[in-house]
Amino acid sequence: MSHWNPAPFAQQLLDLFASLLLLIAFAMLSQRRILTLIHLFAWQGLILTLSIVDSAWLTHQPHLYYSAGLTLLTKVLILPLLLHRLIRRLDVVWDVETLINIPTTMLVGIGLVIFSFNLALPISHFSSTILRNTLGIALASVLLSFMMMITRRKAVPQVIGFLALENGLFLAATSATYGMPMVVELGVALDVLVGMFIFGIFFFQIRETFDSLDIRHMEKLKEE
Amino acid sequence: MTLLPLDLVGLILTGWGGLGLLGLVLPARLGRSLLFPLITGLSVLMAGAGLWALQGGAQTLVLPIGLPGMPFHLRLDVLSAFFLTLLGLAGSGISAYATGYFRRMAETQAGDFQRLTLLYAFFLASMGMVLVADDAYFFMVAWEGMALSSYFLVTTDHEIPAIREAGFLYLLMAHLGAIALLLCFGLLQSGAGGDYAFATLRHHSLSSFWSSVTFFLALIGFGAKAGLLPLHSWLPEAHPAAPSPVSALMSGIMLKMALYGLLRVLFDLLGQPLWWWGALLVGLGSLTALYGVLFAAVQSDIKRLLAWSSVENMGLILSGLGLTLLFHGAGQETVAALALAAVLYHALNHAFFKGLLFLGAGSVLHATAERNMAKLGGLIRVMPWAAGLSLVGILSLAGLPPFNGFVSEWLLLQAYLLRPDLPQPWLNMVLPLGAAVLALVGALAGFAMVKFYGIIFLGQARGLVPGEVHDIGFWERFGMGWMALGCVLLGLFPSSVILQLDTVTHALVGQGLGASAARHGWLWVTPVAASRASYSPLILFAVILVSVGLTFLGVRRFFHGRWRRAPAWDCGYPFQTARMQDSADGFGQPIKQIFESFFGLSREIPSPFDPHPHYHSEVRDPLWALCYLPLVRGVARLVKVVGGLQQGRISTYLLFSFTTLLALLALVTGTRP
Amino acid sequence: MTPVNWLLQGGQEILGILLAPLLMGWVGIWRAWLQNRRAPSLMQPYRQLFKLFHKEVVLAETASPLLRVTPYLLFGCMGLTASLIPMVITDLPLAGAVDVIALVGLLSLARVFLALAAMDVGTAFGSLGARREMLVSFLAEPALLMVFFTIASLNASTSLRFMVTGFAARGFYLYPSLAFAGVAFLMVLLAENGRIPVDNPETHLELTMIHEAMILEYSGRHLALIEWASALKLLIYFSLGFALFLPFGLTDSQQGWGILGALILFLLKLTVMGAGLAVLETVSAKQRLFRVPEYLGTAFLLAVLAILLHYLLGS
Amino acid sequence: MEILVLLSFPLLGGLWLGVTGQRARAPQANLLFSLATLGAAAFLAMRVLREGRVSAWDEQFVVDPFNVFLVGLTAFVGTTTAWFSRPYVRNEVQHGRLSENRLRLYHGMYQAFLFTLLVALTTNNLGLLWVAMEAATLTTVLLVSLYRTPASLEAAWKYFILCGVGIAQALFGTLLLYFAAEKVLGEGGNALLWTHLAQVKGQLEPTIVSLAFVFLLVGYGTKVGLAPLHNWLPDAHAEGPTPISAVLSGLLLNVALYAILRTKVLVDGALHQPFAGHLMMGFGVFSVVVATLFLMRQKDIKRLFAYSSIEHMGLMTFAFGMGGAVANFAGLLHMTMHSLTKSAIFFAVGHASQKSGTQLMEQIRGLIRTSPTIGWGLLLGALAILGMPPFGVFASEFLILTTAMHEQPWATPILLGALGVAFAAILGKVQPMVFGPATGQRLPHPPAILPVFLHLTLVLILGLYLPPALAIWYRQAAALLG
Repeated sequence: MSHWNPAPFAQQLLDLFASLLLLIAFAMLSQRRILTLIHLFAWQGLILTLSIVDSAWLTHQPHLYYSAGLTLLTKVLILPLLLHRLIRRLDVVWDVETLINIPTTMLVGIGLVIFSFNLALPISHFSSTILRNTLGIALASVLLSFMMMITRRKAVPQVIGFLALENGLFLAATSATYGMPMVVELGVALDVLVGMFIFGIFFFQIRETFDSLDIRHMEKLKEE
Repeated sequence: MTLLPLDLVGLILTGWGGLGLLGLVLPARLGRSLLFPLITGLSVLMAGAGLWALQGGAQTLVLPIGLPGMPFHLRLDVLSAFFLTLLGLAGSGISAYATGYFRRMAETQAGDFQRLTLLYAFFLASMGMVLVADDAYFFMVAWEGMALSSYFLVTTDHEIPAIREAGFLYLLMAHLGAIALLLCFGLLQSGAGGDYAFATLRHHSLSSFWSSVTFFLALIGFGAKAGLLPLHSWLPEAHPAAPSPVSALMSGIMLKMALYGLLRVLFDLLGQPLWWWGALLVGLGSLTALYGVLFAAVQSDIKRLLAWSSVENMGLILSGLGLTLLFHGAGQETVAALALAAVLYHALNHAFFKGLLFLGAGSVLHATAERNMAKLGGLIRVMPWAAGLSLVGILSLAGLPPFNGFVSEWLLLQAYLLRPDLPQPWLNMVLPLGAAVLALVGALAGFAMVKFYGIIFLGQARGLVPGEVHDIGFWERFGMGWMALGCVLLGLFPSSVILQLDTVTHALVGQGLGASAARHGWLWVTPVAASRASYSPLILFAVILVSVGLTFLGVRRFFHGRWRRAPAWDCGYPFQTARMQDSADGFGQPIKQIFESFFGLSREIPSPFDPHPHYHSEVRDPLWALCYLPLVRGVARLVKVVGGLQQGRISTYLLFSFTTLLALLALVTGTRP
Repeated sequence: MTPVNWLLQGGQEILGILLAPLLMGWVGIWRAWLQNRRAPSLMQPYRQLFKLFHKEVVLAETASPLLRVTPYLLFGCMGLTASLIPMVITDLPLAGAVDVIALVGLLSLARVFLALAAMDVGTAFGSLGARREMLVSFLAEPALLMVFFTIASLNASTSLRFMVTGFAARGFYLYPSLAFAGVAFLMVLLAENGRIPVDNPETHLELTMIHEAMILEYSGRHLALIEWASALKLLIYFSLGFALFLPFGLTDSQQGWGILGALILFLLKLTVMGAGLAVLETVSAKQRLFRVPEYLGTAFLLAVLAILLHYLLGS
Repeated sequence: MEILVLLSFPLLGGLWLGVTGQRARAPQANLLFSLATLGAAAFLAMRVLREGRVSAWDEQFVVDPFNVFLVGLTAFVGTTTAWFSRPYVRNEVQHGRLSENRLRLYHGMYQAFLFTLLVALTTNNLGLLWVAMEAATLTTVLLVSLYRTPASLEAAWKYFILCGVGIAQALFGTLLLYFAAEKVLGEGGNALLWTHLAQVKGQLEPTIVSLAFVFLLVGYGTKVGLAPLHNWLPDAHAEGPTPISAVLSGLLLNVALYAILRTKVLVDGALHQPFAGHLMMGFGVFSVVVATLFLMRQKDIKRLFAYSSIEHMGLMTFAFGMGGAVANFAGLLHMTMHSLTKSAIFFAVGHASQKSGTQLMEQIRGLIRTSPTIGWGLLLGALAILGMPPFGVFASEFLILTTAMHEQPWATPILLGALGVAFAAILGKVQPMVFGPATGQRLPHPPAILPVFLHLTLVLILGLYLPPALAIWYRQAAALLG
């Protein structure tokens, strides 16, 4: 830990990235258009990558660079592209209907942010890493993405919510703990990719079967 | 190596199990003439082993199987020995009968017969295991094994919807009872270490509150098996549904297992009883008896009538048990011993006469394939053996001297009448009511039995009797004869029986009747003192014989013996048919009328102008609607409410997950030090 | 237990058997008088029995042996019962073998056989009679038992002998519970013997008869035995009533004078009470069949009340 | 070494069948690979019994008495299910419900699923455990939608989304655990190795660990099927092919619970108070109650037994939550019994519904008359799962309930009441199916009856006699759980 000079700047930058991620999470929560959602998701990935690079540089953890590369590859390039192509092929560039109206969602979201900051506060005290402040933000963006999954009616936004949730997790992984061991990280990346692949299969199957990607069609299995 | 009774019992139980397994693999043709006689033989042996063990002290054995740290404990003491004797004695008659009864089944449905042999033998063996089990786990295994094997036996004819329902209800109630028992044993053990052996439970005492809770649980658990009000609903459905020898086993023997369980828990494991337990049992038992006999009197299904009568008898037995508890709690051991002897005696008697009657009903069923009494009649002329032997059964059940039913009811009445000096003055006043109920129940049982016998065996055949009705064969005769002989002997030699019961009453309440009851020789029963009460059935029987004989001889001597046959007098109405006799419904009609508010009665009475008059009346158990339906509806309502959790929308599911997470997180932050 | 005791017991049985038709005749005379009819002779029942015994028995074609056994059984049981009740002396050798509960059992055994035999032929009337008989008995029997229990509790014994001597030993005492028990007993007596208001022994109207319906199929000596047995039953109930409620005069000794005195007193009681029964029957009316349970229920409750009263008052 | 051999068989099997799974011999190959896995598991188990803990690949994989027992169970049920699946898929192909392509997917994924389960069980790395759990979802999700009916798609979608979100939370929990651990163990791979964590569990930061446990419990609890996180479970069980329902119920749920248990040990060590236990008991009791109430209203036979699985997982969770030697022992025993019994039931159910051509219970009637073995298998299995002695489920329930009686008396009446309701519900629905006049058709391929009765016999024997070796093994495993 001899490079102390640029550290404060890098630290502030990291906080900034984290805040940006949170902002994007809010934006996604309030976004109605599906295409914008995908763009926002790509942006989120990009900022995540930047923040990982930043923390890698800050902490001299070489494997974090690999992580950053992986993130860039999957979250910024492959997945948005895949999603893009998917919605074009499925012709589903519609507006997103939400179950709860957006102002209410935002209000609840703010509540969630406060809650998760409060939750993370004592943890940060124990942290030995310099990246501790971001844990609260990561938790908040996880919860916000979770919220988004709950409020969306269509399959694609739900999946985007799911992916955004994983972004939040990545943020937590890289910022709070310098990343997981490499084996784990590779495994996680593989799972995400396979998951996405399966999502793709599902979209087609759902579309084929129900003529729509509206998950309201999929409320048949229940206790009557 | 010396053979101990317990070893013998263990061998017999294994033998039964082995025969059952053999029955599954042996061809039915071979099994039918081999297995049931062997089972019968083992039953006789079991009776011998029981009698042998009745003389001595307790023996224990630990088997190397079971749960780790909880091996199966076996113990044979006098209480078990008594019930093993009962099992063996009644079981041998029933099994002998079964040899003949299932013969036809072995020929036509070989697979069913093989399965039945297995279950029958397992049923016997599991009852034996209940009696020798000496730890809670083994007891529960045996207890539920008994329920399970009898459930499969009950559902032998599962093509009939009513039988399926009866089987379901039966197993459900049995299982609910078992759950109560599990709780009961858990409470008995609570805090005594990890061991569930009865030896541990025995030395562990509970506070009066917890022992009362335990008592309640035992009452529910065993009461559900015994058909105690209001847990009786399954009994009149399930017992008749089984093949008749199995009904006989269930009513005659299995119900006594409930009595055994209660005795075991109340007198052996639980410690000093509280007085109001006894009061509760007397009340519930008397109510059950009354309820059972009333419903028995209005049934028109042969076996259902007998099953309701079993409810009645178990009620009597349990009220006697309540008396025992009352007196035992008050320290009046002599009276307690009297009541207990009455209880045990009646249990034995009931095994015999109810077994006999179910076998008789089975013979009728086999011969006519008809369970509805309204279509039977006049069978005494075509089935003299079955009719004659059944007559002994109904006279015993009706509690008439000199048969066995009378002896135990007499003893029970004596227990009621021996002026008790209980510390609760109001109980002293209320107890005679129990005697009144007992008297009423006895008389109503007479009514039910006259109806049973009169409608089925006497009169003229109503409706069609299909094919040639044949009388019972050798094995059936043997089995029924065995049971009838039991009824007669138990009725004629009460003091010898009481002497045998002595060790049991000594073990449970610390007093015996033997010394006083047989003081005046084996001819006489004098439970307390000759000036209090005495009874000698053998003398009574002899003088009845002499008296009737003298009458007969006198009439023969002084008058001629001419007679001739003629048509029955038709009261001037020449178009009488057999259908104008009282039907079962008609015979029970007065009881229905008198206790109308008691029965959930629904009736259709034809109007005088109806061209096709149709009469229909149905008696339902009002307790069903009162106790069970609300419970079922309550659960259904709860189910409906909970059903809302699963309404198919993924967002809602996610929301559940989300709120659970948030709630737990809030909990963690909230409880953070 | 000396041979004399046995002799006396046998004598009592014979006495009962012989007296029973006489009692019937006596009650019949009184009824006739009270109804302004000319009375038959006191000996009329004997003549009837004699005639019946000589007649040929006509059995229904569907009758089973049960029908033929029953009259003997019935008569035997009733005769035996008569011998068990202390009519004249209390120290009977058989008294130890049969206490009051067994006595009720014995009566009930006879009744069950009668009812079964009634159902045997398979006519509409037989089963009707059996059903009604059992209906009456299922309430009357417990009532009778409760009456006995009241007295048994008073004397701490269910043995007839000790019940009777117990009173004698304690001397005269007014027992309130006995009053209830007495009324109940009287009601049971009427019901059990097929008297008005429950049954009319002289009726042959099918709709109302109970006892008569049961014995429609009997003829000849069988009928004679049954009629005789029912006469015996009336006597049994009378003497039971005397022994329990009017025990004065009963003797424990075996000396001739005591026995003679007791016998005379017994006959006197019979004379008075027989007439009383006739009066009672004349002033009351036959009830509808479904009033009978109410009537007998009252008797049962009275008897229960008696026993409760006993425990309540301690007397 | 044995561990790697063990893992290689299903991996190879998955690859091989992924290519050739459509061939006529594929079902046999599937069985063979499973058998090989079983053999390897047996070898491994013997070695662990002899030598204690075995590790491989830098302690990334560790097998101790606790997980070796689950490895054995998994390999065993995996094999018998493969056995059962042989005639099952052939019948399905005959009925035209499966195409060749799907058959390849099915067989490949089946082995892959076993592979992920075994990885999850044997790995020492909590991160890898997470990866394997996620992979287990991924391998089965396409199997759930194998029939491509609207309902199966819906079920698979719900399964995927709910378990995906759940597992994401578990990842967050794992992260927090790592966060807490690296302060003690330093950075790097060791901080996620369970054996290392277990050694220093007393020094872990309680606040973080308790938070981590919440996330892990909700995450893996979703896969266990704890109410109210259970909603994917009945759908997925009902709509997938029956062999998959059998392994989901019999194996996947166990492995998920295993994951929770591993973390519970750490949390208990860090917290010095029964926080984790209390949460688990709460979830357990709630799941039991909710599941039994749902049992009453089921119409679909596989949904019925899916809810029954929830009920039993709840009971196990409760038992492990109570902790202590007896309760842990009972929980492990119950896990075994439930796996064996439930998979046997699903085998019978599979054939029964194939015969009747429906999963609706009211249309399945008289099984004992049409095919006695299936009928008796179903009835006995149902009675066993309902806790009827002498079947082994009763033994474990007896232990759990009696322990609960003095450890947690409040829970006992609730649990017993729920068990009573469950009994009424399941027996009331199963009995009309097996008894009564017959319906149904003959199957082109004779059903595999042996697995059903093999399982039931095992359950029966274990209910009456637990071999000492097995008992010692269970005890060791229970001791590892604290």
